[in-house]
Amino acid sequence: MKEMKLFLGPQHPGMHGNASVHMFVDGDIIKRSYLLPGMLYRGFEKQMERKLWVNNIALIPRVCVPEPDINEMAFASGAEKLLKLEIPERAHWIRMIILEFARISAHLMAYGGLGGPTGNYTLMYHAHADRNNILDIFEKITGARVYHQYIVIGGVRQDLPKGIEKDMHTFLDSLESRLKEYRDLGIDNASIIKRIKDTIMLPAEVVWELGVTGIGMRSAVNKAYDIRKVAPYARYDQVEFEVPVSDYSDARSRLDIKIKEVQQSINIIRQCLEKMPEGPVRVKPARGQSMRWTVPKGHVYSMVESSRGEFGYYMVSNGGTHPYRVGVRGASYPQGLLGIEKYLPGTRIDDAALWVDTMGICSPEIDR
Amino acid sequence: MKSTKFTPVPLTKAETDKKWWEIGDFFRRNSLWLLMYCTGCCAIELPPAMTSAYDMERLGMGPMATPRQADILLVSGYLSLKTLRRLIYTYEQMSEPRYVVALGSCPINGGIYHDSHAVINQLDQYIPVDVYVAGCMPNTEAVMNGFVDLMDQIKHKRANGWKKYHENYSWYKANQITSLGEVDVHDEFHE
Amino acid sequence: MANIEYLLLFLVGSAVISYFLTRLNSFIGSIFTIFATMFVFVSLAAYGFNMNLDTTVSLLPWFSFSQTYLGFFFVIIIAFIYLMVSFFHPYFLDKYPYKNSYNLLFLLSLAGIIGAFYTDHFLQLFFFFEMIIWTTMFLIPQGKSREAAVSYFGFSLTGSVALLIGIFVIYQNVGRFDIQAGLAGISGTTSVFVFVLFMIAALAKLGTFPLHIWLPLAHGNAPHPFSPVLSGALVKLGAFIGILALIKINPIGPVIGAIDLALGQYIIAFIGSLSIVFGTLMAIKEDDAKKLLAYSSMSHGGYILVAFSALNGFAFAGGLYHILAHALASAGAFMAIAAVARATGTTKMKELGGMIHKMPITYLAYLIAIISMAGIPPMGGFISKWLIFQAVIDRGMILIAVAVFFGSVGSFLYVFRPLAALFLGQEFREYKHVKEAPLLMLIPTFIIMGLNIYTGVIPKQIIDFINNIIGENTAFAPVVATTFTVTATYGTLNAGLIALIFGVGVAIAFIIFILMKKSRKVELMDTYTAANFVHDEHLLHYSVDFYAPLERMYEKQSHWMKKFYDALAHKVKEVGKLAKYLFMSNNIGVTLIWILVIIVLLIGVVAL
Amino acid sequence: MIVNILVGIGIALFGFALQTSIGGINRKIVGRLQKRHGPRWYQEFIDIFKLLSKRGISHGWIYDFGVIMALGGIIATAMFMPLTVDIVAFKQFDNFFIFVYLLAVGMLGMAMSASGSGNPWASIGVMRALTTMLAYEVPFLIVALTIINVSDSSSLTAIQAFQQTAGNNWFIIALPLGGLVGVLSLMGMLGKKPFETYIAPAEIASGPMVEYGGKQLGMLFILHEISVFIEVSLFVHLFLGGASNIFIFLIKYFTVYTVVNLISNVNGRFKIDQVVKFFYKWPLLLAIIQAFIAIYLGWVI
Repeated sequence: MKEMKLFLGPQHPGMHGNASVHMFVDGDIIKRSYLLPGMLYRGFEKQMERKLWVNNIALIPRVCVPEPDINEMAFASGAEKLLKLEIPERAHWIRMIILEFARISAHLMAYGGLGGPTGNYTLMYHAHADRNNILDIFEKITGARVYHQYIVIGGVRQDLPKGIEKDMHTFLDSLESRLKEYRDLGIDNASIIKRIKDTIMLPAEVVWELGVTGIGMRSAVNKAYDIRKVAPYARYDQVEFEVPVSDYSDARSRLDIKIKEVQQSINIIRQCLEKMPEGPVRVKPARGQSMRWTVPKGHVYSMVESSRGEFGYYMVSNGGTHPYRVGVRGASYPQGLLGIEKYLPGTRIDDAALWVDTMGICSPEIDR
Repeated sequence: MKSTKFTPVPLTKAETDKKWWEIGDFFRRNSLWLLMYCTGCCAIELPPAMTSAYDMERLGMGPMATPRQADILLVSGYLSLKTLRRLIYTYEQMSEPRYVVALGSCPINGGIYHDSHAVINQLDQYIPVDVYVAGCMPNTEAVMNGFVDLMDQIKHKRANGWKKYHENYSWYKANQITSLGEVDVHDEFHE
Repeated sequence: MANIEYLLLFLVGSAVISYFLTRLNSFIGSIFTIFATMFVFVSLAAYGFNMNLDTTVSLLPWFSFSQTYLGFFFVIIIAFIYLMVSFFHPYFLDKYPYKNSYNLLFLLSLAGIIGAFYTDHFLQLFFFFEMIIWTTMFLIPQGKSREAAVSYFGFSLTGSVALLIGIFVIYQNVGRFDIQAGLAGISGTTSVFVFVLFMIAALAKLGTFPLHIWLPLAHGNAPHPFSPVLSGALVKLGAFIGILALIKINPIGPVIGAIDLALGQYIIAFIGSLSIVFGTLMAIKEDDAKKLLAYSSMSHGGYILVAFSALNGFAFAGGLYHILAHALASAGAFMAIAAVARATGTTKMKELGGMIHKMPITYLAYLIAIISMAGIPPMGGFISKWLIFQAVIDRGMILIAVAVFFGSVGSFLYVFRPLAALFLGQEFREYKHVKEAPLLMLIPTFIIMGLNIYTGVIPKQIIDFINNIIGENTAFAPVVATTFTVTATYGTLNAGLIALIFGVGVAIAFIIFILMKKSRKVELMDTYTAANFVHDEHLLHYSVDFYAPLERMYEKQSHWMKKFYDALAHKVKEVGKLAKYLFMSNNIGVTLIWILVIIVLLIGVVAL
Repeated sequence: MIVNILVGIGIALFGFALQTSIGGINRKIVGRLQKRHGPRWYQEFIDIFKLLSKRGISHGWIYDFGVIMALGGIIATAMFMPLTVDIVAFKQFDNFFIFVYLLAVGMLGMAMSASGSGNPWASIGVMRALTTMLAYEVPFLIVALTIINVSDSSSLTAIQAFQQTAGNNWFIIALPLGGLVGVLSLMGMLGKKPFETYIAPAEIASGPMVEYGGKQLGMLFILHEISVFIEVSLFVHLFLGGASNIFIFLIKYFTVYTVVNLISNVNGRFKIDQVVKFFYKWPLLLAIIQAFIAIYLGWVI
């Protein structure tokens, strides 16, 4: 049978990020496909070995661009475990606020990203407008819009500025009131339902086989596997929230869960703002010359729940000033690199971009 | 007696072309289309610039799907060797005149990846760059400012990167080959 | 003074001569065939237009001829197609196993056609029909498949039997074999019976909906230079029988009040519309360029049926115009495909690509042919379709209009497929050596290109001739036409003006194009691949399953149809096997003996 | 004759200018819908002239010839288009079918040129464009059949005049079902959002336009503007009673285009087979019902 080869990415409007999906196509059905990674490879894990522990805080957000704070959190909490460091109570709550805002921002971006493949740009524009408000809040808190370097080993870099709670409440209220609008424009829109309902299915077998986590897993196997619940970090055990699940993983149900998680994140932030104690936000991690402090020998795997799934750092210290080895478990590695070969064959080229979009594939996380 | 008759000064072809070119520059700077090639992290600041928050369309700019249609090649962030090869390929596919805007610190001097073995440090060794926007990551305001700068450069005929590329083609090519080797396309991975 | 019987004898004689010449040297034999065909065509054209052809000489005993405008209309089109195709013979004949007899059969079938349209006697009509069928039946298997010939024979046999029974029924009622008198003489239930029988013959020959199986098989597998004849010329015999049945017999039946049309005609129109839809859908699916065009012939056969059953002057004129336009378009398209097939050895679209860079003139010929076929101005197909639309709207035949419009837009889809897959797209490295067709093959290509445009720009002469036919056969009002315009119920179409304005538009576009900066020429492989490198042009050529999403929608629905036709084909094959057992041997002499025996027998029947 | 041709060229130019400005204004309106300012109203002119001033690439003669043929066909179509009852280049020759089929020349030229570029995305885009055409044309032509049958002419000026005669309603009111089908078909024709399958940047990288840049793309933009002008005016003349003077035409034109554009911008796009299914389900049925009611029963409001 004669085949044709099509490329989705790296330079393609349907592909977010610098990766290439090679599709062998018969007519318009994809017969084989694979992801060509490596275009974002910059020797990340090697570079981390060459940097001081504290310097690494500046490097790690760059693993995943849409949601950088989880990297800081995973790295910082792992280092803290190695250092056996207790950080101030308030820092935990601030970290949760930051993480949840980051989650909302990533979800909004991914949900707005639905506008790209389906052509509903109004949805995309609105979602990005709201996301930009989050970035503004971040800028107020941390001084940077995207790479905050705010969660550091030993707490957070500085306390929340005065009056930021009001900004947060205003934003959360407006976002909550607009969630229905997002549904109407996106997953409840009659023309978009045709594209995303009962199609782009993620079967449960693929989930088990590849180790997909996050929304991909929760939507497919009806299992509330969420690091925030099963292995709570920060103070997630002290806030109430639900983990939305479903056992039917089409694109619509995955996006539906995204919207529900945005709602849950809003609730979490509100609880955080309410329960957050006053006090210091940072402790010095260890004694040492300037910043060249050492971390005790040992290894640790620290994981956090990102918007795309379980995100982990495996860190080994040989007692030196630099990490001995750091391995990153990218959340989108299974569904991105491996999954493309599994679930894309058999679907149509129309859906390829939607696949990439709704599975939450973040290419820098795959390459590192 | 001096003739009072108006005699139009005939323009040479080069002069006419220049006049047309100036007129064309007006259109070109008011309608800059971007090629979205997300080479690295800085691409994340483009959606705010394009969408409602900063609304790039005010300036007549917009994202385009393919290099043939676009005016600006937007290098958003660090460039691994594998990307650079594709970037040059894309650059050579673009219609002329073409401009290059490089975002972030990485294309300038390698930025945070200056010591990485897989990332190039200076983009303008390989293709000419018209505007650099420094920062890691540059704010959206800075990105927008970079575009306005490019418009200004076009207005003052300083955005001549594409001409430079023609003039110094052998130099650029030699640099490309030193870093990347010859691109020999014989299988699908062609590396 | 040209005489029809001289022409027939000349053809039979030159057929025999060409057999021996071809035996000596196939090129010389083919050149002789060209001249023989040209002589016949020129004599027909010189004398036929004004009905000056002598039919009184009685060289052939028992044969009587008369000339009609209707018959001449068909004969001149078909002879023209034969002439055009004969230019292809020198380059194709060597490929065929029985090349000696190729020219012989070709000329004999032309003789059969001339006889069939000039005769005024039913049994002679049948005789010439059989002559055409038998000669062409042996031409078809020279291409690829004998199965195709068997299928063709089977369906033609159905048609012939129906025709023969119809003729005998007429004879039983009227007592004469005279065509005009016979058709005028019947009435009542007999006329319904004859109508049905004649329509079966027409449908079988035209290859329309229920009896279309042979069409793609025969067209697709026939020798490349013979496919234009099959599609452009021979299926039009069905249209001739159809006109006889629909216009001349016109059985009394219940009249559908809303559209003021007899039920019989409406059913035929409905069959025609089914044929349009089915042909369109199948053509969209087809991968072989020749089979695709065959299905398009089926769809156009549907148009012709709809046109003649609308019982309306415009529709009748439109139908005749469509016969001409489709003959030219279809011949042009098939000839272009034949030229490609000669150069590359295949007509499968998935194996071809980028032929335009090697064969630009062939490409232009195909382009102009398909523009006409899709009914786009300024080509002949537009005028004929426009006339048919007028009639359909006038009658208010809504369901048929759905099919007519569907076929009209759908034709655009399927004719574009060979254009994209075969001529355009990536240039394959295995065809780098291919060259443009030789000059002798380009001559007919140019002539047909010119005529396709002529029929679409200056309709006056053709409409005038069609008006003669209308006056001769029907009571419809003639179509008003000036040099460039055609006027129908709902307005006037100015074909010349459209062509002129189109020229103006292209001129403006060209000025814009030429004023602006010159483009940089790049290779085909230097194309947007999302910044990936490619090395194999086959992987970049979109030709297989071109309309995949659309095809998938009716793949399942057409399944039961396919089964039915498979069963039918099986039955037909059984019939065919018998024929094969009797008549088909590897020795051409046996075949010839059989033909002679049949001819003698038939002459005997006529003599009685 | 020369005068007529000049009038025709004038109409084509006017149509280009009109649609380009209204397109720009609409981009502003849509910008407001999307919480932003939107471009300047003359942005589309700048875009087109910029593209014309650039130095593009060419993939061989058919790549250029197709574009010229496409633009030529569209300009020719626009030259036949009446603006009002009186402003028409070729009175009585503005036959409805000319517009439908001459538009197809433009489509064919573009399809040829796009396929000639040898890019598979372009061919897929062409395939989708043709399939979409198959979808929307049939219901639209059935409604047109009804209109021609009722108004007894296929000349656009005559159809306008018929609707403007006292006692006759606009066809969108007289044939309400047909009017609905007309709107849907118009959206298909314009390639507006639920039916915008053939550009689909995120799926097939802007489809047929994938290889174009420089003057060829500029010419395709001109082509697009003029064909939008043709399609919207066709709708205005067929369904909205045409126009007795140019201002009414402008108002109707602007309203139709804006409404369609706004509907488009809150919808996603269908897949190509969904487009075909959509049009062959309700619009076709409604069109047939409308035709039955209007032609056989004579119920025309």
